[in-house]
Order: sequence, then structure tokens, then C-alpha cells
Amino acid sequence: MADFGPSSIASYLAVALVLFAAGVLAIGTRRNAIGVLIGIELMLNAAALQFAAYGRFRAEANDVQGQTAAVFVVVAAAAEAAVALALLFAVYRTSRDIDLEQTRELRS
Amino acid sequence: MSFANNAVSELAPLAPEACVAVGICAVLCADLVPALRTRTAGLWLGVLACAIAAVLALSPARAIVAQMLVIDGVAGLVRPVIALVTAFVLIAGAGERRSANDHGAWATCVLGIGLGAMLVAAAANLIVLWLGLELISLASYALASWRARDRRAAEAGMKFVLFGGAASGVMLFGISHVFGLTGHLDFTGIGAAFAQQMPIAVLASLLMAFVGVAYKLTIVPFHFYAPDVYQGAPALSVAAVGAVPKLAAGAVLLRGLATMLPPSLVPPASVGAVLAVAAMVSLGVASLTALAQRDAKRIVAFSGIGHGGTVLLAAASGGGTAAAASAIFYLLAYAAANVGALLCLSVLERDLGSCELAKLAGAIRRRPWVTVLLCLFLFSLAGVPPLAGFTAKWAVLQQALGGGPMLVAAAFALLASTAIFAWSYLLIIRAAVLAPAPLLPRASGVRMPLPTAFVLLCCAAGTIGLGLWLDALPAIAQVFS
Amino acid sequence: MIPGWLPLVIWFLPLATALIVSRVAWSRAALAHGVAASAMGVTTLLSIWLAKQVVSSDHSMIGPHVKWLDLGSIVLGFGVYLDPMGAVMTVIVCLLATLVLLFNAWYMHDDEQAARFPWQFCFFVFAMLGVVISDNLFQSFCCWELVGLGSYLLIGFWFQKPAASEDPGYQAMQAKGARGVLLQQLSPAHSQLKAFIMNRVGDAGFLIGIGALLAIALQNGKSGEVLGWQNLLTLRSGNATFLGLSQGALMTVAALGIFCGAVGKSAQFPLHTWLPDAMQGPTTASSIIHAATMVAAGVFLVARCYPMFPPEALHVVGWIGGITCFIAATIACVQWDLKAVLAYSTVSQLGLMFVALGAGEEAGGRAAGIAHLFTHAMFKCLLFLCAGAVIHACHGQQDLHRMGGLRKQMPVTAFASLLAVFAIGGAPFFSGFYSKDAVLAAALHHAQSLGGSAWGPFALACGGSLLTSAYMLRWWLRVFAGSLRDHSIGHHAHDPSGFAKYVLVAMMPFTLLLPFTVGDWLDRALLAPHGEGHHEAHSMAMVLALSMLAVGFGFALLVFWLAPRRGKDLAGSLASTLWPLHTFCSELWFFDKLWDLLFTRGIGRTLAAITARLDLGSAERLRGLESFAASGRLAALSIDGLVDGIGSTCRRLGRVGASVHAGRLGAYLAIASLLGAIGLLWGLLR
Amino acid sequence: MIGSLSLTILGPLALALLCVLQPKPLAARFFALLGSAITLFVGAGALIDFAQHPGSDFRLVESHVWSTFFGAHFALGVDGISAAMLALSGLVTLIATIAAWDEQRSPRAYHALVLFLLAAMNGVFGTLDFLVFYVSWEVLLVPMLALIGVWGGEQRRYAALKFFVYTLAGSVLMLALLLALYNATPKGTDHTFDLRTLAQMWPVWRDSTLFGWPLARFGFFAVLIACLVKVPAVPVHTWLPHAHVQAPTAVSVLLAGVLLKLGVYGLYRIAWPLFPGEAIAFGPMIGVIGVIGILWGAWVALGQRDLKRLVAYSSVSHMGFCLLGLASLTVAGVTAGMVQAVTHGLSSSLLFLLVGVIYDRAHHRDVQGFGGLAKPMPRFTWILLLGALAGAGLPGLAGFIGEFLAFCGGFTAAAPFPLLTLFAVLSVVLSAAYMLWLLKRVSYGPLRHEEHANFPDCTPRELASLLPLCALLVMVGIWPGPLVDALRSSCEALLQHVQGARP
Repeated sequence: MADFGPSSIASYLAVALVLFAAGVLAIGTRRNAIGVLIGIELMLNAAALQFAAYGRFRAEANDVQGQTAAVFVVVAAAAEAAVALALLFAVYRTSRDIDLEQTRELRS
Repeated sequence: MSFANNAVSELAPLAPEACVAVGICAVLCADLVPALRTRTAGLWLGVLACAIAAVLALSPARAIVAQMLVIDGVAGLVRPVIALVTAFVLIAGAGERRSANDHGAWATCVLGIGLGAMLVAAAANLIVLWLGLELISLASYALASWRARDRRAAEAGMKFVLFGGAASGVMLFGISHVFGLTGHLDFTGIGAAFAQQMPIAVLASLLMAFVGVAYKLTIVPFHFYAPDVYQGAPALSVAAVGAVPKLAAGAVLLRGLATMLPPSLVPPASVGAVLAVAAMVSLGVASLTALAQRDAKRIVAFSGIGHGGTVLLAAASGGGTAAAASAIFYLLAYAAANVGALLCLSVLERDLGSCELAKLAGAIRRRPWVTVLLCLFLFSLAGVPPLAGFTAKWAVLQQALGGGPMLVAAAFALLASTAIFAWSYLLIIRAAVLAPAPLLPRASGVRMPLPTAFVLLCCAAGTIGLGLWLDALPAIAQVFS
Repeated sequence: MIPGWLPLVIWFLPLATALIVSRVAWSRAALAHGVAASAMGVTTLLSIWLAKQVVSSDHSMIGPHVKWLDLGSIVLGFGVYLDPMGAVMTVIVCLLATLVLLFNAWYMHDDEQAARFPWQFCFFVFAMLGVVISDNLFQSFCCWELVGLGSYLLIGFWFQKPAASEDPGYQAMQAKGARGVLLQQLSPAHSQLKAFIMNRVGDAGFLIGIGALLAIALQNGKSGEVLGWQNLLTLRSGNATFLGLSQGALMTVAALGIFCGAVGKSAQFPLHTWLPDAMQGPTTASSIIHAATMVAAGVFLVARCYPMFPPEALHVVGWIGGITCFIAATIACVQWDLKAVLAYSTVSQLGLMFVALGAGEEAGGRAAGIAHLFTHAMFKCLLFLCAGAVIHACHGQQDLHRMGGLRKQMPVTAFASLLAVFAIGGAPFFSGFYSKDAVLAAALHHAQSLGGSAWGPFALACGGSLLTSAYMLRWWLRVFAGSLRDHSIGHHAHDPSGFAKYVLVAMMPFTLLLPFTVGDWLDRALLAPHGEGHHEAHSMAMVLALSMLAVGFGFALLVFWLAPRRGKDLAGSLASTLWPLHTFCSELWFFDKLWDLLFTRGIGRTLAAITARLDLGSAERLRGLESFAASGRLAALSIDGLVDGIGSTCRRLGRVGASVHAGRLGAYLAIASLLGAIGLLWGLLR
Repeated sequence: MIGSLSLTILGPLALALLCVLQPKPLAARFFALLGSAITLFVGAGALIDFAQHPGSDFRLVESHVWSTFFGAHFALGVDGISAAMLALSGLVTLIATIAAWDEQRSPRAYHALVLFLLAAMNGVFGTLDFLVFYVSWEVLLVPMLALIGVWGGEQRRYAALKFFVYTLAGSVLMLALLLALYNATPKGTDHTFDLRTLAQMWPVWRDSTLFGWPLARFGFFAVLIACLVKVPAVPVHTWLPHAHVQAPTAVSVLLAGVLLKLGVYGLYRIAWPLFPGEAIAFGPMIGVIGVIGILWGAWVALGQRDLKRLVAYSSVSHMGFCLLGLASLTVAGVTAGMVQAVTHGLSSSLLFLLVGVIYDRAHHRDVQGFGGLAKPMPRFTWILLLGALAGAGLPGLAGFIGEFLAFCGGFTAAAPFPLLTLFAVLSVVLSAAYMLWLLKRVSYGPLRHEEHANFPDCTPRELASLLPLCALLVMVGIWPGPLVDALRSSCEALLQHVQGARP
């Protein structure tokens, strides 16, 4: 049985997994684009959390790859969110709606 | 100082990337100068940067940069091509008519894709890979929805960003696990960890990490964004968004397979079989679905999905240099034909308003040469000899037919899909050339912009040249060894 | 010594004439006829000289030979081989051709298209001579086909004529007897087609025969000119096998194949129906092609290949001949069309020749058949020319009902045709007497020596002969005797003028025994044996023939001469009493209609329509192709539909794929994650 | 150094480019004439050479390295078979150019495409390298697609697409074969696509496997399928009627006159020499396919109302003789197949031209809508008679030679062939029936439509395209010696080669 105390990696991983699962769930079920975007952010943050946790518990002492990666992820996630929001805004401006079920002019 | 000297000497192999990065800055700066803003000056600056980058990247030197980037044979070959293709797209962009101050921003995005692609092509570290892909993606999202007031472009951008974000999230999650389980992010380190033992969890994580690459290569089922984006985005953007990242993704896929799953450890047949099945699925879905499309760009998108599958098949055919060479050659041929075809479509799109098959009627009357070239590129994509597409398919098939039963089966699937794809390309040709033409005036008044014509001719030359120059393949293989 | 080039000159002069005459734009058709006739005259003189030499030298002439194709083991060539039979046949062909050309100049003097006749006719003569002088089976086959072309062209001489069913002119003068024929098919254009195709049916057999001979020859280790007569005649012994058939059986197959060709060309049962239809051509063309020479080519060919024919094959030949002889004779009895009577009589007489051939070498069958061929050629040609004269005189009228009493207006014609009728009936001192007697003797001798089913041909031949004398005299009496029945057609009638009359006069002697008084060269040439039994059969046959002649003529005189003079319609009452028989014969034993139903409509049109339908699908499908309009499953049920079915299956699958790519991002993501997960699991677990 | 065979490929290509780069339609026409004349000159010259000095060697050989790595060469050379085909392609293209002289829709593009097609056909016929062969084989489809799809009739797009996809699908297997052969090259030997070398390597193909099948067997069927689609053999023939019906006259002429021969030529040049063992083993099967084609084609032709479709099906029937002859593996048969290919090229070209002649006047092709044309159009009728009789295989005309030799070969071949030939012989009845029935319905009988009475007879230009074919049909028919001599040596060599594989 894994130890879920604050000094154990298992709890971090569990949280990350929950976050990721929530993200996937949001992506798969949300009809609103913002919801999907939030899901993506959740997934990225889950990954960032794992990086940090793995960096803290697993890596050798002077190895900061994990923490660095987590920082990168946060930055990139922010950039991505910015671009995504801009695009969502563009969609909203043209069609007054960001419902994914409604936004399907492009189709076979 | 010595640190700086060290850093400079160590980073010297990245001069092309640096050059492109500088180019981006230069374009942005040029946009600030009111006198230059109205012209396409920024754009030409970008072209210049890419050209220099291409020349720099041609150097045969091999290097490893801090376990992050590797300039090996694949990268040495693909990076100049990426720079070149980016330059061509930029040149073609000069022929576009868009609002005056748009050129610079557009060029920035294209250069971003180029830079990201070059990084990805040279990546030897999962985080660098992810960052590179993100760079490509961010620029791509912007490009895809460039026509800001166009509903369809906006929709394309939205779908692209959400799908791409999800893929990148999955990839990153996988990467984090790989890191946690092996303690490494660099390919060689992961490979070394594998050499000791190969836990299934790592393999699973690696496969998740593969999703990001697969999505750029448009492998089924990570291809869904492609048709919609191709359809909604301007054709020229699609040329940048479609072809360039594929080159990079293909290159990194080859490197990843070779270093993380070295054939000495993992029986190549088992990896090959998995990849071959993925390739078969891609080929099958894409070729059949393409038949039911009513938009030329969507057909090209499905063709891209099929070609992604073909590259995967080539990569699956063992880790040898010949297989890698065939994959690279295939990507080169694909890039030439695909950029050419999309450029033709962008010209027709501007003339006729849309790339829907029904609207393409009479294209041959209005733009005879462009339409003829479009046919040429489509025939190349279809693999009609002696065009580049044929030679490339030849190379891939040759590798696959020499492999295990699953690969041979995939090779036959490729053959079958060739015929079906040919049919869907013919649907475009049928619409553009054979359909009864509404009496469109010949577009003699609107001359073809010189830059566009130049790029088209270059693509055509590449398509024919790569087709006829059979010895290109061994030449590429030689670069690797 | 006979110069080798002479047969070649004889052969190619008609061809040269045909080529030259066809290229010149003649101001008057008679001129074209004159030129062609003079050329043919020269040919005739040369051929007579040649024949004299060949016959007197008493052995065959082997002329020049050209290699045509060299295929290693098989060499095909053209060459000349003339034995007395061939030499005399050459003379007959050339002589008759000359006379007919002269006659035709008058016959067609008011026809606009007359200038076409001489060259087509000369071409036919060339082809016919090719068959006669050929030194190998291959050349025979080639020229055989060309003869068919000549016949095709000449039957369709008046190609513009509408079908009888659409021709008011024809219907106005329709002969009552034309019941068995389908009127909508009674036109030169259709008849020529029918003739060619039915001949082709025979030729298919001919080809099979050639093939079998080739196979046998090669299997026996022969090579080179294997189709030359010299080679073929030695094939009887050997040990070739195929599919368990012995060499003997293979030879029978080969012989029957060749005979099949003869059946087609000589209009034997069951391929006889084209010949009466061929009467749609000019009567002058019919006289030589469809009476005297071409149709006799089958007989000639069988005679030529005689040594190859095993007894089994000859048995078939005899039976087919007998059946044809009898059937055609019964039909001829009730025909009311002037030319139809003659046509069926020709078929019947050809059957008689085959009866003779079927009797075998021993019984003298070959000599008898050939003899009858020669005599028949002469008198039947004359009969046709006379018929032509009558038709011309009656403005195209051919109905025996309306004729009669023409002997006063046309004495020469009447006399000439009477001689010919006597000849065909086999009256003593006429040529037919000699040959028919020989035929019956041969058949009788054969039947006596073999017994059993060999009596069949003989009996049928006797029946045919009996009827022949009756219907031929009936024909003559209907046309020339009594009084004029229809004034509108008969009162202007007159004998042919000028050359044409002399042609008839010139041909009269040939109906007499004349040609055969020069000796027994024919028998000698054909090496006919004269055993004791043969002589016996001869005398019996003579008695039989004479009695049949007497009965036949007597019947005809009674019914068609004496009874009408007394004002009684004996013929009518006979017809109504024996109506089933009369109807059956008038309907041509239903052959035309049955064949039309079975082959033209059945196998030809219906099956062709079905295959065409199975190939490309229904017309509805074909119309909707461009729009990719989905036609019903039934409409697309075809080979092409199957091919398109593969395509549409692909498209259907594609639509399924497209429905997944329906633009719903949520669905995309869900499917991608689901499939990705499945792929992940599969990749890990395999 | 450019040899004369290169000239027949590069010349038309260059002329095609010239056609579109210069503005005058008339010049384009003359370019097309020139291109086909060059081919005809070279082809006929080679053919005459082979007729005078028969031999199975390759002449006019030239070879330029294409790829040292793959061992591909731009190797050209002709034997009797390819010389005849080359001459045929030149002649038919010449005739087709004359026939399309008045083409008004984009004449420059039209003639450029015809020249392009000619170059590709010459590439197939002139090459000794499998790769060049395949490339030319596939390239052909492109100009043909455009010629049918742009200049064709009502349903041209359907027909063009069908033609392209069908024949492409047929030949993708050939690509797989090329690669499999390449991969199966024994270690230590150089890769090569030289057909002469490949022909000697049959034991290697026999002993290596693909998918558990002997490679040779796979290869044989791959080539067979590719070729049978092109021939076309029943049941993969249905693209042909569509293509013919929709194509303009001159393109139909090219299609029937040359393109169908590609399939036969492929069998002669690739399938039989490379896989002799399979050719022996599956010969009877090919024979059966041939005979089915002969009879089915004839029967379907009998049931057609559309003149072009009728002639198209007659092609299906006639091409069956090529298969039968080749499969019979006798000198007569193998030679017959090639002779039939040449003579069918002449006769079917003539027939399609004739259909074009009346289509130009009546603007329809329904055979029921004609009748009695012999009166207003006597010259036309005579030529139609000649064409029909040549199609029906009348002795003295070219069509007879191939058929008769095929019969000879079939009857004298080993066990199943005489039986097959027995059925094939039926075609002499059927071909006479559909050809002469066609003639009857078009030309004979009373004039069916008053307006047809003033149809002009063949114009001098039409005669210029028709009469050479007529003359050749008669010449070859009467004196086939030179043609057969030229073909025979090569066919005998092929036969010997194949027989050499008999265990």
C-alpha cells in the first residue's frame, strides 16, 4: 500500500492523475469551448505537477530537469491559453457562440 | 569570458535556428518602422533569414548540444529543407494581397513554424521536443485563423487550438511519466534506461508522448483537426501548417525510434508491426474518407493523413539508414508536391472564391498553367511516375516489402490506397479540368504574382527533379552513414 | 508440256479485269460488260487449251507454288494443282462466266447500276478459280471465303431495295407460294447478310477441319506444307491421338469439318435456307453463283479431299445429301415463285451430288458426283438465264400463277428451257440422264454392298429425282404452256435480243450428251473402278431413273397440261385434299421460321441482348453514370456494375468515414482519446 | 549520344512542349504530324530491317545510366515485336492527327497531349528496362485521362475517371513486383532492371518467396493483371466501352489502335520472358480467358446499338486472339498474337474513323438511326465494307492473318488448347454477324431518313486518314510475309526461352 503522506510521491501522483482524468473528462464531455480549454489546462497542470514531484522525489540531488520542465510547462500553458482565448474570442465575434456542437461549419 | 566562449562554440551548430530567431526579431522590428510597414519588406527579411539559415544548416558538421539537440544526419538533412520550404512559403506570401501591415505579422508566424520545426527536427530531448512542437503549434494556430473576420478561419483556428492543446497535454503527461520512471528526458538516457529493463509503464508513457508527434504527422486517430483546419484556413497557411511540421515530426520520429528503442534491444519486428498497423489504419481511413469529400483542401488534408501513414510505414521498416532515408525522401517529395498543390489551390481559391469542388469548375480556362501545375502536383501525390511522389513511394515500398509479414501487408495496403487516393485526386482534377466550364474569363487582367509563380516553378522543378533523380535516395542514405 | 504460267494467267486475268473495270468510269454499262466478257473469253480459250492438255496428258499438273507464310513447322502457300476434274471445272467456270456476262449486258441494259456488275462478277470468277486450281487446303479456304464475298456483293447488288414487307411493289405481285419466308427479311440487304453468315457457320467447321488436319499432321511428325494435297492424302495412316480419340476418329472429325464447310457453301440441310433467299440478287448472278459453280464448290471440295474421307464421314455425307435432296424437292413442288423453284431445285440437285459422293470411291460415287456437278452446272445455268429472260419480259413478275403461254412470245427461251428441263429430269440423250444415272447407280451399288442404313440416301435420292422431273416440267408448263393468264405482264413479252439470244442458243448443246461423247476420260481421270456389281447397279439404276422420269413427267403433264386444257383445276384440288402436306411444304418445312426463331432471334438477338445487359447493365444505368446517380441494384447487376460496385463500396465506406469527420470537435476529441486508449492497450498487450 | 529510339521519345516530348509554348494551332498540328512521322519512320525502318534480316536480337540499342544505385538504365532497343509496335504507334498517331486536324477545342493542348501520349507509348515499346517500362506505362494514363476527359462526349468524366483508376489499380501490383524483384536480387549481384538480364533470372524468382508464395508466381499474376486490364480481357474489360464511347474519334483510334496493344506487349515483353515457368503452368488459364473474351466480346458486340460500343466490343473479341495465341506456346500461335495486335490496330482504327465520319454528319451513333447510306455515301460504304470484312477476318485482308495463325497455333498446341480453339472458331460466325449486320443497318437497304440523302461522301481529309489504313489492311492481308518474318524470329526466341523453363 502506497504511503500517501506529504513526504511521499504517491499523493502528488494521485492528485496529478485526478487532475489529468478531470482534464480528459472535460475535453471529452464539455460542449463549451472554454470548458475544453480548462480541461487542457488541467492536463498541462497535471503534467507540470508530476514533473515537479518527480524532480523532487526521484531525480538525483543536483538534477533540476523536472522543476525546470515544470516552469516551462507553466509558461507554455499560459501562452497556449492566451492564443486559445484569442481564437475563441474570434469565433465568438463571428458567430456569437462558442458551443462546439454549433460551430461546425467545417465538415465533410 | 571562457564561459561565453564555451557557450558560443557549443551553440555554434544552432546558428541556423539562431538566424531564424534573429529573423523573427528583425521582422518584428521592421514592422515598427512606418516606412517599411506598408511594404513586404519584413517578409523579405524573413526570406533572407531563412535563406541564410538554410545555407548554414547545410554544413555537414555533426554535433550534440547539451543532450538537448542533436545535429545528426537526419537533422542535417531536414533542417535546410525546413528552412527552404519556409522561405518558399514566405516568398509565396509576398504574392498574397493582404492588408498592408499584415505581412510582417504573418511572416513572424511562418518563421515561428520554421524555427519550431528546425528545433523539433534536431530535438534529442523530450522537453525540447515538446517545446518545439508548442512553438510550431502556437504559430500554426495563428496562421490557421489568419483571415480574422472569416467565420470558417476562426472555427479552424479554434478546433486546431483545442485539439492541439489536448494532444500536447497528453504528450506532456506521458513525458512526465517517462521522466519520472527513467530519470531521463534525453533520448539516449531513456534508451540507456531501457537497456537495463523495459517496464510496460514506461512504454505506455512513451506511447502517450508519441501522441504529440503523431498529431503533427496526422496519424489516425490524432488527425481529426486536419481536414477542418485545411478547409477553413487559407491555402497558403495550410502549406506552412501542413508540410513543414510533418518534415520535423518525421525527422524526430526517426531519431526517437533509433535512439530510444534501439533495434538491439527491442525486436524491430514488434515495433514495426505496431507502427505498420497504425500506418495501415491511417492509409485506409484517409483514402476512403477522401472519396466522400466535396472540398479540394479537405481532400488534400486526407491525402496528408495518408502520407503521414506512409512516413510511419517507412519509419516502421527497421531502424536502418535505408529506411530512414526512404522516410526523409518521402517527406521531401511530399513537401514539394504538397506546398505546390496548396499554392495552386490558394491561387484558385482567390480567383474562384473557394476550393469547394463545385466552385473549381472552369479553373482550367481561367488559370490554365496553375491548373496544369496543380494536376502535376496531384499526380505526384498520387505516385504517378516519374514524379517525386512515385520515387518516394518506391523507396518506402521497397523497405516495407523487405520487412516482416505485417510490413508487407502494410505495403499492399499502401498500394491499394494508391489507387483509391488517385481516385480522390481525380475528383479535384475532374472538377478543375474536366468539368464543363462556366464561361469564366481568362484571368489575363489579374496577372499571377511573380513570387507565387517562382515558388510554383520551384516546387514543380523539385517534384520532377526528385522523381527523375533516382540516385537522390542513396545520396540521402550516405548523409546518414 | 504445259507452261506453268498459264494457270496463273487464267487465274489472275479475271482479277485484273475486275480491278481495271472497277476503276474506270464507264459511260455505258454495256461497254464494261463487253470488256469484261472479252477478257473472260480469252480466259475461256486459254482454259480450254489447258484442260485439253491436262486431260489428254492423263495426269495432274503441278503448277508453280509460292510460299506465303513460313511458320517453322507449318508453311502456308499458294499454288496450282490441276487434275482433269479441276481443268474441266475451270473451263466450265470461265465459259459460263463469259456467256453470263454477255447475257447480262442485255439483262441489265436499263439498270443504272449495271456497270458494277462486271467487276464484281469477275472478282467472283477469280475467287472461284482459286478454289478450283488450288494445290492446298489453305488456299482453298481463302478463296472459298472470297467466293463468299463475291456472292455477298452480288446478292446485295440491289442493296437499296426495301424488305418485301415494306415494298408495295412486291406485295402487289407477291407470289402466293412465298409463305415460309419472313417478308420483313426478304431483301437483298438481308439476304446477303444471311448468306454470308450461314456460310460462315460452315466455314467454322471448315476451320476446325483444317485445325484437326494440322494437328494430325504435326503429331505424325510432318512439317512444312502440311496442307498441300499430296501431304493430306497420305494422312489416313498414322497414330495421332487427342483426348482419347484415335487417328481414325480424328480423321473423321477433320473430314466432317471440311464437309461442314461444304454444307454451308452448297446449301445443304440444315444450312440450306440461305440459297433461296440469295435469289434476291440479279438472276444472272444467281445463274452462275447460286446454281452452277459456287454452290457446287462444296461438292468439288469434298471430291478433292475424297481420299481423306473415312467411310463414316462419307456415310454422313450421303445422308445429308439425301435428306437435302428430298426436302428441297418437296418444297420445290409447291413453290409459286419462278426463281424459288429453281433455287430449291438447285439445293435438291446438290444434295443428289452429295448422295453420290457419299457412296464412296468403290461404287464410283466420286465420278458420279462430279459428273452431275458438271452437267448440272450447264443446264441449271441455262435454266436461270431463261428465267432471267422471262422475268425481264414480264417486268419483274415472278409469280407462276400469272404466267403461261409465253412460248409464243418467247420461242427461243421456251425451247432452251425445255431442253434444260429435259436434262434435269434425266431424259435420255440429255446430259442429266448420264449423270443422274451414274449417281443413282453409285448410291444403289453402295447400298447393296453395305446394306442397312446405306439404303437411306439411295431411297431419298430416288424420291428427290422423281419429284424433280415432276416439278421441273410443272415449272415449264406453268410458264410457257397454255395460254396467257395475265395480259398485263405477258403481252409485251419477247425473247432476249441480240447477244443474249445467242447466248441461250449457244448453251443449248450443252444440255445434250455432247460433253460426254468425247470418251470416258472422266472415269479414267477419277480412277473410277468398274466392277461387275457396278455394271449391274448401272442397269438397274437406268431402269429406275427412266421409270421415275416417266412417272414424274406423266404426273406433271396430267396435272398441269391435260387437266387445265379440260378446264379442271386438278392442282388446286390436289392441294386442298392434301392440305397438311401442301402447307407443310409451302411453309418450307418451317425451316426458315424455325431457324429465325432459334438462331436469329434466340441465339442472335436475345442472347446478345442478355450478354450486353450483363456486361454494362441496363440502359437506365448507362444514362445515369455521369451523375453517379445510384441506379437500382437490379439495374446495375452486370460486370461493369460489379466494378462500379467496388467503387461505390469504397465511396460508401468513405461516407461512413466522412460522417465521423462531421465537424464536431467534442466527438473528435472523444474518438481520438478512445481510439488512442485502445491503441495504447493493444500496443502494450500484444 | 541520342539514338533514333531516344528521338522517338524525346522528340515528341519536345514537340509537345513546343505545341503549348507557341501560339499557333496550325503549327501544333504540324508538330503532331512531325512527331508521329518520326516515330513511324524509326519504327517502320526497324521493322523493314527485321523483315529483311530476321533475327531475335535487339537493334538500335542504346543505354544511358539513369541510376547507378538502382541499376536503372534508360536502355532502349527493339526486336521484331517492339519494332512492329513502334511502327504501329507512329502510324496510328499520324492517322489520328489527320483525323483530328479540325479539332477546334484548344488544339494546341490537344496535340501536345497526343504527342505526350506518343512519347509514353514509344517509351513502353522501345525500352529494355523494366523501370522505364513501368514509368512509361503509368505516364500514359495522364494524357489519356485528359484526352478523354476534356475532349470527350457526354459522360466523359465518368469514362475518364474509370479508365484512369481502373488501369492504375490494375498496375499497382506491377509496382510491387518491380520492388519485389529488386529486393530478391541475390547478394553479390548488381541490381538491374534490364529485361534481358531479368529474363535469365527466373530460377531466382522461382525460389524466393513473398507472402509464402513463390515470387515468380506472384510476379506473373501481378503483370498478368496489369496487362489483362489493358488488353482488355473479360471480365476486366468494362472500362473500354465507356472510354471508347466517350472519347473523341481520334482518341478512340489511339486507344484501340495502340493502347490496347500495350497489354499484349506487356505479356510478350514481361510476363512470358520473366516468368516462363508460370507461363507454361498457367497458359491454359490464359487461353480460357482469351477464348471467353473472344466469345463474350463478340456476343456483346452483337447486342449493341451504339456504333462505337459495338466496335469497342469487337476489339475485346479480337484481342482475345492475342491471348489465345500467346498462351498456346506454338510458333504459329505466339506469332499470331503479335500479328493480331498489329492488324487489329489497323482495322479497329479504320472502323473508329468510319464511325467518326458518320458521327460528324449525323451527330449520333445509334445504329438503328441509319440505313441506306450506301447511296449518298458510296465511298464510305466501300471503306466500311473493307473495315468490316477485315474485322470479320476475311482472307486477303489483314484481320485474317492473326486469326488464322491463332487457330493454327491453338489446334496444334498441347492438350487443352485444341478444345479451346474449337470454341474460339465460333467467332468467325459471330464476327461476320456483328460486322456485316452493322454494315447492313448503316449502309444497305432503303434510305431511312430523308435528311441523310444529302450527306456528303468522305472528304479528302477523311480519305487521307482512311485510305492509308485500307491500303495497309489489303497489303498486309495479301502479303503478310515481311511482317510475319519480322515478328517470327523474336517470337521463336521467346518461345524457346519459355520452353527452356520446362522441367
